Amino acid sequence: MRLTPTQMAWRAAQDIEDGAYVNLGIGQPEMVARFQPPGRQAIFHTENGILGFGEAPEPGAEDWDLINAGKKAVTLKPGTAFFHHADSFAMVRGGHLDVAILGAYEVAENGDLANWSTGPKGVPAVGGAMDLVHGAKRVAVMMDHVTKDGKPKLLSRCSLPLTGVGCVTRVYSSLAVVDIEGGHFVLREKVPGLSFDELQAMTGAPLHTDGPVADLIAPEL
Amino acid sequence: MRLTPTQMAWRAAQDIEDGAYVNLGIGQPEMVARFQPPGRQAIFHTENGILGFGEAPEPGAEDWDLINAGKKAVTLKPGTAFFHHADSFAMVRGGHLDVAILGAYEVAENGDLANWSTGPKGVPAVGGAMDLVHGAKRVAVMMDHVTKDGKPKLLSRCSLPLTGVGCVTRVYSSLAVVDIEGGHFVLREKVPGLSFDELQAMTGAPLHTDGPVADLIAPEL
Amino acid sequence: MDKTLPDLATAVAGIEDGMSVMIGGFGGSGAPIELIHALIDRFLATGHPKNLTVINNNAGNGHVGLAALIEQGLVAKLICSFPRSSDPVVFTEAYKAGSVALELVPQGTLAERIRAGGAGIPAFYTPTSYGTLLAEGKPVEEFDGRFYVQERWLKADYALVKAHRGDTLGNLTYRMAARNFGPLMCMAAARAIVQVSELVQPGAIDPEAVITPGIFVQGVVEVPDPAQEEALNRANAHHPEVPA
Amino acid sequence: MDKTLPDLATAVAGIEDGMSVMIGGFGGSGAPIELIHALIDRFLATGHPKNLTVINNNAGNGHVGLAALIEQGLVAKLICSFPRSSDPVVFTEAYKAGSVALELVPQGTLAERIRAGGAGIPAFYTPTSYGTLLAEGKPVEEFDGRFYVQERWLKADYALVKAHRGDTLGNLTYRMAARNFGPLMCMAAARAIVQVSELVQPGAIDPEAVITPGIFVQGVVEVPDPAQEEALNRANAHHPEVPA
Repeated sequence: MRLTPTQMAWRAAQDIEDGAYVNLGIGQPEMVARFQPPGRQAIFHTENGILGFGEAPEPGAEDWDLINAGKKAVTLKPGTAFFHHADSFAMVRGGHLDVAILGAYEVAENGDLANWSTGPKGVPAVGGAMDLVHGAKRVAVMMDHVTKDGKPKLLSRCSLPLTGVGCVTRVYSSLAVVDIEGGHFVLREKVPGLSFDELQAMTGAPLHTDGPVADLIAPEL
Repeated sequence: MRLTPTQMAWRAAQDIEDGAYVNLGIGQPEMVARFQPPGRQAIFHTENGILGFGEAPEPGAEDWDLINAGKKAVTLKPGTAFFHHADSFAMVRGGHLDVAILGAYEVAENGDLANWSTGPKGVPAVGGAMDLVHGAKRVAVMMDHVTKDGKPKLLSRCSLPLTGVGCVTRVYSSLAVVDIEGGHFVLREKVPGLSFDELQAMTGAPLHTDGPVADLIAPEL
Repeated sequence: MDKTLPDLATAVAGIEDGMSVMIGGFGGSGAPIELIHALIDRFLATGHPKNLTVINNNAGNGHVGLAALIEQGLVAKLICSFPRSSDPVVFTEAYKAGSVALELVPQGTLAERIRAGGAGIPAFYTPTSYGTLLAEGKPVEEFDGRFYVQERWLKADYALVKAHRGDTLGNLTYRMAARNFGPLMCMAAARAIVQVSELVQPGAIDPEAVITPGIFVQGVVEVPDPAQEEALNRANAHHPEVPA
Repeated sequence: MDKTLPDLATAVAGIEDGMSVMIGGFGGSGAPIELIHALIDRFLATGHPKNLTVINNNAGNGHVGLAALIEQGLVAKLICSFPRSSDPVVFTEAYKAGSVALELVPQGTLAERIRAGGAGIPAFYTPTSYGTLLAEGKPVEEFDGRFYVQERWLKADYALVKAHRGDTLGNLTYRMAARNFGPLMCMAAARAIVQVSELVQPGAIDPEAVITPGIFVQGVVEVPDPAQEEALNRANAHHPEVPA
């Protein structure tokens, strides 16, 4: 009754249009690439200078000059292009990407995102996240609806250091699909069997609706 | 007893070191490339995206995709590279050129240069001159010492709209080689037979010396 | 995901009155003559588009390409660095008559402003033009003891660009110094329309050799054996042709 | 005009205490392992250079390359975007012990600051990091109704870069995604020293395929069959080698 990360990735993939230019955050969002609906083909961008790369190679066939932002080996496809980092982030910052799908620690109802720092202890690392949230035409988050100890990750305001201000427009969570519109969470889909009130109790800010809430159903994957 | 433009170009070429990256302004300065001293080879840059190009092709052999900033046909040489305009001016503005040799209407003793506009009438055109004067490590001017009607072109202050402030360090004129140091014209060479006072009379600001003034002698060309 | 356009008329069909249009090329090299002429033909047939703001390094030469675009009356304003050429009569007369406005921009600043538009950089500082008429009215700031002028990004509704090879995804290569402003204009325009001398399938261009990745391109139209502006001018060509 | 350097020791000989050194690579791809190891060898033999400020996207992995440079004590400060890796122990311990300072920069801002350093742009505005901790203390300005952070150029005394083919004039090509920061760092360093897998004569590289024109390169040293950081780490390599 909650989506696995793989199922969240499947759900996020359903919203990607044919021909879209897409950046997938390192980690779980990378799985989105596996679930492109039939007849649609997105073109994937990675910060380290590849557009239009293919899936992971067979183990043992890796070329370590051909990796993605998560330092995992990828492959060439017809139409791949290489470029340097300034051109790569010109694509990002210049608004040329259609979609970025990122992981998150917290998302707020005003669209703020926190996904780079859990606070002053530990080694901070930001990578390309702060660029992506201000560049892609649509910035979506894919994450569990609550933390491992059950605390909401959708909040009225983020408590952790921000990655970007007012940048997220849709969250694919393990329990729901939530849009961010006009400073509010708007519930679009929820897993069947979970009531609105139960979902609200696991959400740190009011859930609004402005139409029917669909069932969030993903195939077994 | 005055140098022709070709001889001025020859003189300017004597100061270009082996391996220097050089941009030559359109028009008369382009001739500098013909007179590289034996054993030295400069690498020429043109604003429109070529480094290391060669001389003009035979008439009839022009390729109009292979032109210099003056829209004249050039040729390839081993080691030529092509690039776009932003990279080309990164070379200029970023201080990667060793020398730029430009034409001028006026040069002032404070190093100011006027070479793009003769005033409000006519069509203004600036091209790459304003970038070159703030980019190249050494900005030199090659010009007649006086205007066609005998007025000085080396002045205490420019009267025409400026191309750049305090940017010129050496002038190769038809009568002299003049350095600009500490806000003064310092005479290095003058054509033989012309006295210091005669030269001073054709110069719009005091000529200083800080050592012997050599004879400016160019071969017949 | 096929960005191929069927013909030149379709390629320029979306350009509307008052739009800004970047046009590639430095002098004649890289000038997308066939796209420009298709735009003129549309204007002569329909009266549109007009009042265009055109961004190009120059202002045209002779009576073809950009010069013809001005001569036929489509252009209200030109942003360029060097409005002189071997035969600049069309622009010169339009400018003196006040029918075309001119924004003169140093060449490197023009290139960097266009790149900034494509790269999401709204403003940057450059030493270029400091202390000159062309810096008037612009913010000046001191960095490390030297003065710099603040310049703004430059974007456009359309770019018309000439490339050499292009695949159906919009990956492009250029030919020699015809590269010039093309890659930058593709980045900075909402819709970059590119005429390519050879249209190929994805995979035909070495991924290392791609100069403009397809993400910057919205439409590709094949124009084999494109005209060279310089050659047209040496033949005293006009567009549209002058009746004999 | 031949920029060829005879060996790795000569290539890194000019780097002095306290200098800033840009090091190419994104993770292991493009990491100039041999140049870095030559620098370590020099330090172990002479005690110099030390107190380096290193600019790289990451902070090393395992005990080779950049991680070894930190582990052996040459680095006083690191400017990077992502100091994590599959085996980040060397940097993590040095950072927690306070022996290495960290300036964390968003990756696109890091790339653009380096490009700006190479292109003579002392400052630019970016939306990246607006409203975050990483924008603290930086000027903010509004353009067209949106807020942007002012970022400064980044230059260095040296760049150590790995390329694929290079000619004796310094014209370079790269191999796939190993290109990453290399072309930018060559622009931004006073002296860019490049290890190439294959050194060729001028003319051997297609002028259209040159990614870094030689004007940005001061020295080239041939290192055939260069090590891949990822492969070294999978073999648990250390530099210098740990006595058995």
